[in-house]
Amino acid sequence: MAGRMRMRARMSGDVAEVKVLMQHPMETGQRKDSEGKPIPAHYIKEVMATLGDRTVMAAQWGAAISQNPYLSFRIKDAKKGDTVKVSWTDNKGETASTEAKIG
Amino acid sequence: MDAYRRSLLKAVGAATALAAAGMVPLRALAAMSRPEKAFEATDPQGAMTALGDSAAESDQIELETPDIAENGAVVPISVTSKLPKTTRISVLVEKNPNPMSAMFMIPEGTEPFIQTRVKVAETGNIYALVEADGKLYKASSQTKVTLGGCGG
Amino acid sequence: MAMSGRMMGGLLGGALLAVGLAQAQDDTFDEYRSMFGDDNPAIFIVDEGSELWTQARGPENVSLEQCDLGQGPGVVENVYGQLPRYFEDTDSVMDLEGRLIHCMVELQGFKREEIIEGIYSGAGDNGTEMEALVAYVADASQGSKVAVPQSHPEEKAAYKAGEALFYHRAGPYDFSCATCHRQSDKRIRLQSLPNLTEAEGARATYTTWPAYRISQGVVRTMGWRMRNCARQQRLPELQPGSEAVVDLLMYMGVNAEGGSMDAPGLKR
Amino acid sequence: MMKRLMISLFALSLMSGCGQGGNGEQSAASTNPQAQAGNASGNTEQGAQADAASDTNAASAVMAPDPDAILRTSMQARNGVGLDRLDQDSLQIACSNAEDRAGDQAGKLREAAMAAIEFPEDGNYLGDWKKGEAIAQNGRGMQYSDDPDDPNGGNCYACHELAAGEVAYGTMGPSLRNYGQRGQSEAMLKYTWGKIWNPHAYMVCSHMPRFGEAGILTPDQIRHVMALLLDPASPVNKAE
Repeated sequence: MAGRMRMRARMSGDVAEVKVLMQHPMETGQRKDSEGKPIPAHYIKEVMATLGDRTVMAAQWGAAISQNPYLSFRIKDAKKGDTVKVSWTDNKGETASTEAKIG
Repeated sequence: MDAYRRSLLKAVGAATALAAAGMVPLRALAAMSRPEKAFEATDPQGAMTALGDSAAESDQIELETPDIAENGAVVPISVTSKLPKTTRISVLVEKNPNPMSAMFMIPEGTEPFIQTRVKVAETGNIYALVEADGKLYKASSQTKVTLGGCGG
Repeated sequence: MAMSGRMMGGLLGGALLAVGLAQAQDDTFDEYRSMFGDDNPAIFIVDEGSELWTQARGPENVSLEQCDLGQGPGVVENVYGQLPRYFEDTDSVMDLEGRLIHCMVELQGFKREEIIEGIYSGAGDNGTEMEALVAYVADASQGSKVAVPQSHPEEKAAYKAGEALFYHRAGPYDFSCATCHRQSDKRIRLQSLPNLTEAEGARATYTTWPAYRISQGVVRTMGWRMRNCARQQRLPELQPGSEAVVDLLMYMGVNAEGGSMDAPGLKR
Repeated sequence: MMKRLMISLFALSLMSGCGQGGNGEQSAASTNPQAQAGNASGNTEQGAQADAASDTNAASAVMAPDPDAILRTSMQARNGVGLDRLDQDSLQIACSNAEDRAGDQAGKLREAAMAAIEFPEDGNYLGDWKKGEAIAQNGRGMQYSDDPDDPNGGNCYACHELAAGEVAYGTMGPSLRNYGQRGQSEAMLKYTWGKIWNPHAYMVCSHMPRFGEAGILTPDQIRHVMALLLDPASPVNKAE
């Protein structure tokens, strides 16, 4: 199942700490389901994070990132109320994104 | 019941994904080229050389991994670089079929710190590769992976 | 003799005076678990459960919002820590899963066999509706006190039956629940085993199930957990909401009195 | 829904099981079997006094639960694992209590267990420790999730420390590191074989499975486990 995301962004000192959970199976293509059928590879390849229009983090992932990925990063020169947006694209071209105001 | 369940959840997932149509198009960001050769490498050395010339060991990289993981499917790791002008942090897992797991671009104004969770196939080293001021540095940490549960 | 008196074997044999080397070593995986913080992917499954609760479904095309989990129709907050309990409408003691099955049959018109057939996800599958619903209800009880009732005679009888089941040895391996769950600071391989006969172990267990299983990416319910224990006892398949599950849960729940709910948990 | 299954009055002698307690299993490395056996019988007298004190008055128990009946309404057969698995034998009935004691039946059960041990006819007790290690690592066998054609495992690591270097071991049973230091006398071979075949021959109501008696492991498999324990070349008997 893919699509849902949860993000928390909070000031900690003068740095904004961002924690993101993404619902995604992150299938490597080497696993089988309970009926023994192989499950095709299905994983997030690119992740982007912006603060307003400034890119604050970009990532390239392989299938070795764990299922329902967790990501945390820290942004300088950010303040309460700014909007952080995180989005991803997977190997099937599906995308999802979420945004939150820094608390 | 299960098949019904799957179609229901897919519908919910697709709806959420479509709602994200308005996001920034990723392709446009030139700095984001994907080191395909590194991701396709099947040994740590191959992956590292695909990322750049030989990486020097550095104690300025704090790589935190658990000494023993109850399950290799989800191993929390965090990487903090104290090297000035850090621009990229990569994570490699020695014994995985494809050791190269992730690469994080750290733009100006973002802390050289990353936390995530990776799959670790078997007991072995986890490497953090940091690109700082154009040079490549590395640190490693051993994580033991056990078969959790009662063996049943 | 290097060591005399009742030693490890005594512990194994469960003699009351267990002298032995109760190495209360801390859990091998404390460091590993602490690195997860409170970022538990179960929240996605809780969201799915909350959507399922309000969605009209089944042949009757109604939602579960009239389902009575013990605190009145549709009340979801703070119900998990007060189950199992006696229900007037069925004149029997029921646990959460049994009650949810009851509502899906009586209100929504699903067939019982159909619900039970695909009730728990297999390895590699997506989560199931029961897992999402249980995650949602458990999440809505976060922080509430465990207070499993012992007021109705059937509730007292269920506790007694649960205790008898707990020590009941059967199957080719002669295992009972007590084989693994009556001593403290013991482990099977590296899997630490809560002592369910006393408050500390019972609370640590009762309040953290259902739990997101990181190795499978799904939420596992207590019904699933007990079915799996019975499977490893080499016994036949334990049915969700069955009397044995209800009685054993009553025994664990009453022993867990006073614990505060902290589910869905995060487990191996 | 399910009416609570009750029987009016249940033979309480089973419930008040008490008696020959679990005798301490001295640390594996340093005991010889004779002392072990001596200890076991010595305990019976202590057990007897304890019986009298804990006997509950039969009249006071009104409705005692019937776990066997409850389980039969709560379980379904799957993959050849049927409700017959719930049939208890006299040992299981006697040991199904909080005290893990078999009361006045302890002596009879222990003698029966000892007498039924099938020692290897050809007197060959030791197989291949490498196969023993594989058996000790294998936790499968006889579950409805297992393939009935696969050999059963012993899952020894579930409860015991064995080979040096294997970190994932349990602590339910005593560590068996350096078990081989006990040597391979006739008495030691018989004791170790008997303990694996049916632990109740030495300690009634032990929670270790009856690997031989219950047909979990074949004599050949037990020979391999014996080698894992006693063969000097086995990693159980190696420092690192």
